[in-house]
Amino acid sequence: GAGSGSGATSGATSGATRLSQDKLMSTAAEKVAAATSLTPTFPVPKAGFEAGTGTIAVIAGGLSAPVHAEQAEVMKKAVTAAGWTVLGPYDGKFSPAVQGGYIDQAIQARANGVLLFAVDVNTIRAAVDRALGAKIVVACAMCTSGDQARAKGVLDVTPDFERQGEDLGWFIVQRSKGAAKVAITVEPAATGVVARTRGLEKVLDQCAGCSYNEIVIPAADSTLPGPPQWTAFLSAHPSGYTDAVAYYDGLTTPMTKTLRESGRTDVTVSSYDADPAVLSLMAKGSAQLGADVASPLDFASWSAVDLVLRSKAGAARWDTTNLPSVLLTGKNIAGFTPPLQPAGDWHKTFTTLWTSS
Amino acid sequence: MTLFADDAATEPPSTAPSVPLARPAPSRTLAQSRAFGSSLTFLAFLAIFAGYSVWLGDRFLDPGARLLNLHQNVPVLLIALAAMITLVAGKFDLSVSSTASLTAYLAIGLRTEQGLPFWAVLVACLAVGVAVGLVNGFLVEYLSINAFIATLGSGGVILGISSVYSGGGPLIPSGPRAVPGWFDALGSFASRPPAAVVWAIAAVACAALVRLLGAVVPSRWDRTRSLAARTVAVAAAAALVVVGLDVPSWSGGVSWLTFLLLVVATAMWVLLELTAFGRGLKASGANPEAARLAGIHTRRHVLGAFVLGGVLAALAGVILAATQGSVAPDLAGAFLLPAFAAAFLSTVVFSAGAFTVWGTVIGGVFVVWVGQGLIVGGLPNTWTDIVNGAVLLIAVSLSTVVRIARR
Amino acid sequence: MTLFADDAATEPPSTAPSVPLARPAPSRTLAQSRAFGSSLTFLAFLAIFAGYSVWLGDRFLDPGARLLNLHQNVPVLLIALAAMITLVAGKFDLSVSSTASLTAYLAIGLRTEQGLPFWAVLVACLAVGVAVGLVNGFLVEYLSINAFIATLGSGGVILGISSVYSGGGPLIPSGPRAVPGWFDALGSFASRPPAAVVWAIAAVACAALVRLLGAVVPSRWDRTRSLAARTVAVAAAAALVVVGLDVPSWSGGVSWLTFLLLVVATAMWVLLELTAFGRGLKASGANPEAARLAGIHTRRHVLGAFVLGGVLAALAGVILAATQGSVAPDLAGAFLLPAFAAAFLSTVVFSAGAFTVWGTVIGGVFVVWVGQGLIVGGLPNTWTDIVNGAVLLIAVSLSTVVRIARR
Amino acid sequence: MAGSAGLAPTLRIAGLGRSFGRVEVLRDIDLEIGPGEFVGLMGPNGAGKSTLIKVLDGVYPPSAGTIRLGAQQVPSLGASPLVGFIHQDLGLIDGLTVADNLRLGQSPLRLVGPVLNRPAERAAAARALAAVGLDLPVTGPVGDLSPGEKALVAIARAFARGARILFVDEATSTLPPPDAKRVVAALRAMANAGSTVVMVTHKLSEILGATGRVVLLLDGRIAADRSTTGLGRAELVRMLASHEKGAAGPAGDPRPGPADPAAGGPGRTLLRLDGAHGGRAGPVDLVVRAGEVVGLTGTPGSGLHDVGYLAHGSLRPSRGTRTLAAGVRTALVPPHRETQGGFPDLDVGVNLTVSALRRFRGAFGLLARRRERAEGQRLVTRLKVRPADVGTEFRLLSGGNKQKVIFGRALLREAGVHVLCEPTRGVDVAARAEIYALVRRLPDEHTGVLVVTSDAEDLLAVCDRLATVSDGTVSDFRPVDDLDETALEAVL
Ligand SMILES: Nc1ncnc2c1ncn2[C@@H]1O[C@H](COP(=O)(O)OP(=O)(O)OP(=O)(O)O)[C@@H](O)[C@H]1O
Ligand SMILES: Nc1ncnc2c1ncn2[C@@H]1O[C@H](COP(=O)(O)OP(=O)(O)OP(=O)(O)O)[C@@H](O)[C@H]1O
Ligand SMILES: [Mg+2]
Ligand SMILES: [Mg+2]
Repeated sequence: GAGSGSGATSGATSGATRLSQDKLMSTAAEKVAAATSLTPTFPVPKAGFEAGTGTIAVIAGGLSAPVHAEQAEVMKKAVTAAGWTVLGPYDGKFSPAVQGGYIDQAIQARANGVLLFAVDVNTIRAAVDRALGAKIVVACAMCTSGDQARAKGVLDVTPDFERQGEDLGWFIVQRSKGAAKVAITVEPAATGVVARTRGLEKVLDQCAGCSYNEIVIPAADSTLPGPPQWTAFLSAHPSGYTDAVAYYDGLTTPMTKTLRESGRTDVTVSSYDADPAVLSLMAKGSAQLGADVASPLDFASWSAVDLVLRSKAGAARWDTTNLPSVLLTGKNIAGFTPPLQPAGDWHKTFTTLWTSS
Repeated sequence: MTLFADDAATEPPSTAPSVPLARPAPSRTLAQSRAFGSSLTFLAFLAIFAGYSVWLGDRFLDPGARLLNLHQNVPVLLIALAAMITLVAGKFDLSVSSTASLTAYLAIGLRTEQGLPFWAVLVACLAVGVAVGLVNGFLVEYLSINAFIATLGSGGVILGISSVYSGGGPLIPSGPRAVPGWFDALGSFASRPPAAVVWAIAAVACAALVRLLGAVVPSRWDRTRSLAARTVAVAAAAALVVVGLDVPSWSGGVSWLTFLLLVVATAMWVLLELTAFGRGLKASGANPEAARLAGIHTRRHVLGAFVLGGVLAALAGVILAATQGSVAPDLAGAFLLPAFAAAFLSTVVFSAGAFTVWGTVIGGVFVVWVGQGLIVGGLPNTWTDIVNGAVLLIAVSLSTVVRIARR
Repeated sequence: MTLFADDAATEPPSTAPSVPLARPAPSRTLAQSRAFGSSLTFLAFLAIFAGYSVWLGDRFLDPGARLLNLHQNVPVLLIALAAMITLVAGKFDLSVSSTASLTAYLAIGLRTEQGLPFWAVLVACLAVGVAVGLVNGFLVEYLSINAFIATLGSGGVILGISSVYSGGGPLIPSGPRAVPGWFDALGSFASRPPAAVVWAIAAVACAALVRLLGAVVPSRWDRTRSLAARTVAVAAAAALVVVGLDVPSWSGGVSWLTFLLLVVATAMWVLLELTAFGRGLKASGANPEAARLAGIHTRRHVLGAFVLGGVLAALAGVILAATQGSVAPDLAGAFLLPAFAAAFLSTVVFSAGAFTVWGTVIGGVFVVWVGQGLIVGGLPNTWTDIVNGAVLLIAVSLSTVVRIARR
Repeated sequence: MAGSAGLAPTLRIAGLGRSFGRVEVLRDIDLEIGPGEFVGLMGPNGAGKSTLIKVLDGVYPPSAGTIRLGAQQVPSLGASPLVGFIHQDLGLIDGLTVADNLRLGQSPLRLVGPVLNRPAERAAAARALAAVGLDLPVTGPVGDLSPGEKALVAIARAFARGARILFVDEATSTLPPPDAKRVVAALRAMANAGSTVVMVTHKLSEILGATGRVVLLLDGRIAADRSTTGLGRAELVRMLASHEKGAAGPAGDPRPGPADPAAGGPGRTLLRLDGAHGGRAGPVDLVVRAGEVVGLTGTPGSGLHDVGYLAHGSLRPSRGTRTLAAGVRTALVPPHRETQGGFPDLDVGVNLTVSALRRFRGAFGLLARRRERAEGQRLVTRLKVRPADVGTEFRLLSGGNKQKVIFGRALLREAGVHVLCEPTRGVDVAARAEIYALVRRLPDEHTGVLVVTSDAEDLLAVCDRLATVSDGTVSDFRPVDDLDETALEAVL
């Protein structure tokens, strides 16, 4: 696990070089400018192929999370558009045991592919191995499955989570003029969170005037009032912190709420996922919110479907592990219309590719 | 008392040496040791907090932060009270958290989606609580289904209704039909009743304490002397607390929600301890058959407990919506076990076996505080579960261990 | 039986008029209606499945898929059995799922991180189960803490230990110290015992059925006739099932895990129904005071139930690790409520009030199948909770409704 | 043990004492009981009889004193296979079958390994039942048995375990006379065969008829210990009464004079059952009028108590009608006090007032708890409940004291119709007289009483007219004046 205690303040670890103040600020400005561009370039597959027919099981991490429910439907729509049959969408209930169970059911039903949305395939290793062993294509949208799983054949369709953490890091450095003290919430059980945290800390390590603390908030505790770890952290540190990072937007709302209720105005919360509620607050100019990172969810879901179809048809695959993302701040939020997606009718692009050989 | 009007006449003189109501000495000691034994868990918690205060100082003894914990846990505690009232009736109600999740949706959705006036929304939410209670009570009392499985099933249905209503997604109020400002403000820790109200409550609490102490004062003291002694004692204790713990700064920290909780708990305490319904409920829980034969309508009482539990859970959901401002699926799901833990803690915090209102509230808050102290003290996060669990066990076992040792 | 050797001598003629106290027909009818009433829930489930079969055809009546459901739910069912055994003893054990989560970590971690030989890993996991059971039993029986709160607390501690052990993150086996291949294979639905074993089991089950039917055959039939009749009946029924439901294709679908579950359940059934320990346990659960006075060491029995529950939960965790191949925090946490639902279902599936082994297994599987049918049938996801809950309630209430109507 | 099958070892108890907290329940108990003795243990409610037996069983360790079995000093008798105990609540488990109950605590008969030999166990169970003259299907749950059958099953269990010394705590108090007689006769036979039997009872006839020696326990001390040979009923009563000041008057004569109903005899009809069916009773025609005490008796299984429930209203008639005069309440003393009576964990005060809470409504409809407690305390004192404290938890009371509290609860309700089922079950001689006096005083122009009992003494002592119940139907009523006990038995 990556978790250290909430008390552990990290300085520059593993020989990260610290930049001079000038260099730091110019790099930050540069990185933030690049990350906040609202028109990033999307990788687009070129070669067409005949999709044929087949069956895909769609399994979401947990349908109780709105994003998962929404993307499961998007995946279903994409699969149907390709003329394939959908099993599911299945509700993974955020439980590896349940998620693995549905993969086994897909094997039993002789599906051709399994589409996962934000599932950590490492926690369902055995079921994934069984699926791959049965020649079933496993694609995972919004996942960092790791080199080992990818080598075995798991197809990730995702922005670079570590890069997202870095982007947020540079934003915080810039915002604080190189003097940030950051409380970083982590959930060591979630690989995506771990990767984002890694990127974030990598940047903060280069900033001589910055420091940070990790607060471990297990997912199970994230819905408790406060959450308790955050409330306790605030009362243990009455002042000094300038920034906090919520590991997903589900935490942003309770965290800012607790800040407000303890009468704190000194901490700004940044986060990931571009939840509409958070964005609308940000658009209103809430002083408590820093930046948020938007990922191209719909596009990732369609791309995942595309990958499965391609694998089945034996067509060449394309690089889907580095989809773009956008850093949203108070400055560019007005120009942003969710979701983050390529310009033009990109759905059409895909459906055309699937019917041309 | 027609029956006993002629007692004096018919009673053989030897048995009527005008026995005073004072209890004989031996049972007195029994009662006292019982009172002490049953407050041991409470004392154990206080000892833990004293330890924290020495260790963490102001970082733990921060009135604002501790009252914020209380404020934030009002929905959990209301659900705990909902669970407690059915436990008093000898039944389980596992549907309380689902009911809260459902009414949380309705509280915001009926206004923003269906456009009902807000008073109608509140009425509808409480009506849902009543309906849930009626259904549960019907299943358990009239169809004789085991309460555990009945409420597990009905909880599933209720949760399902909330996900059908919401389409499985969250609900974020926006647009013209916003919830009223006071509702949003209600959820905020910063919105507080006038300090006078708080002080009035404190005064009432002190008066109650004076009265309760009546059981402790030596019975040979006359009425005036006893009253004076008690008043002085309570006033001194109150002064000590006020000055020592800097209460004026706390008193400003009682939010409307906390106030609401206190009002609800007081009402429930009155209901349970001072009304015939409460008495009948306890009897029905203790021995339903005997209660029925003693002329108590046990079914109606248990049904009443379920309805009350449903209403409290519904209230918790509404308040949850107020504190969150938006609603996500099964918002209150994670509250189920903490709520039951608080309810069961009440059987040892202030009593020796019975579920109590104040035990539930205080037990629930104490557990939160214990956890907060650990985190503030910098205990690595991975350890909190262990220490939390261990503290719970130790606090609970203390009272029984001492009881056993005394035998 | 020395006592009865001289019965004739010691018995006074006057006291042995052997006039039976009037026990007329009613009790016979009572027993019969009870047997029928207590299988009503079972029949209700069968009716639901019949409905599914008509509606969904082969998509529901797919032997492979249904047996896969069973295979996948082996850990849940083991946890349900763990919960059931303590319920028989009249106690709650809420720590079962935490224990399973812990041993899931240990099963993989002790091998890949600490490098223990795998047999030692298994021994350690079961030892953890024993230890957990001993602690729970001690808290509940020797410190007299309410089992609900005691196991809530100990469950927290156990979960905490697993998070300290794992650092709060998942554990993904890799590198040279991999778990043995057979362990990985054990979790797979594709690894199955020889078909002969399955058929042998089926034969034993039929034999048991023949024996059980003995209670139904008119008592005036002589032994041979009765035996013949029963054998023919069971053989006919078996043939019907085999042909009608295409059993040969099913029989190949019994995985090692399913087999293990059947073995464990059979052993538990023998323990509960056919050993002195089981009888003592039921007595302790039904009336601890009377059991103690009858000379049963209730404490040891209840302790034994907790230990057995702990071991079963530990086994569930190990198997969970095998099916998952890796471990995430509180892997088994979501199993707690379904497990208890299965255990409570057993009180209505095959009996009128008592917890039973086969009722737990079958109740648990049936609930899963009901849910699967809904998913297969394409019920929108938001509706599954409602229908699942409603089906549970209806199935359970049927038996009581009919019982009431019969009065 | 085949060789010594006949004789039980001698039991010697010296200086035995037991306290709960500061309450000394037993002190300085010295007893020596030889083989073949049949000892009756008597004493008022709360004297410590049950506690003595529980101490001997090892349920509570003694605070002082020694116990010797034969030559050997033992911590308690519970562990010895030679000693059997039947406690006041019989200790059977309702949910288990008769066979299982009979095998509880015995070394199991095994087939292979730990697996039990069920058929052999059933056979052994049937034999054990036959030894006490009982013929029941052993595979049915004990919960379905009548109290009489349960008592015999409990005794059969003790014998089957090979007990040579048997302690029986009020096993007969819940039994109708014919069953009680059978139980006592079975015990007598065991004593004749060389076993030792110690039986707690409040029934004088059992002491006089069956036992050879009576031990009187008072306030936890042995107040008298003598042989019953040559002891007459009057002398026994005097012996009991001489130690109980105050209760002497009524206790001296268990049959007070005939009723003295309110002037003008029975008044208006309060309750009427017309062809009512319910449970195993029916059709029942019954009238209870103001100012009278109506008695009902019957054999077990006759549906006797179901008639009581029908009259009380806790059992709704499935056919026929029940008419209650306007504004009349009913109150019930239920027949099975251990399960139907009290709220074990609530205190005596709450147990007393629970049926009469409407009387303690004060301001805003809230309970006037002070008044409630005072009233409860008054009743506790009046009924001589021990300990005389409304704050005591109900479960700590002795059996007879529980009965008094439940009786008190019915009184406090101020009902128009009192249905008293087995009102004197398990109460001592003095309390019995006290209860009779109270029942006699109940009927007036607004109040009638229905006594449903299997104890003939109750009927003779308090009833104006009585009837028997058999097969659920009520026979014709007869005035009680012209009956004595033998005539009554003829009626039954
Ligand atoms: N566990 C206990 N704690 C405190 N007091 C107790 C306990 N058990 C019994 N007592 C008290 O000891 C006294 C003797 O009770 P016991 O049951 O032995 O009476 P008894 O002679 O059997 O009376 P009865 O004829 O009514 O059955 C009673 O006053 C009872 O309240
Ligand atoms: N609910 C029942 N259904 C069928 N038989 C029963 C039931 N309850 C009791 N019995 C049988 O009736 C017989 C007598 O029971 P019991 O001694 O309680 O009768 P009773 O006291 O005369 O009647 P009651 O208490 O109903 O007025 C027993 O053999 C018992 O098995
Ligand atoms: Mg007694
Ligand atoms: Mg009866």
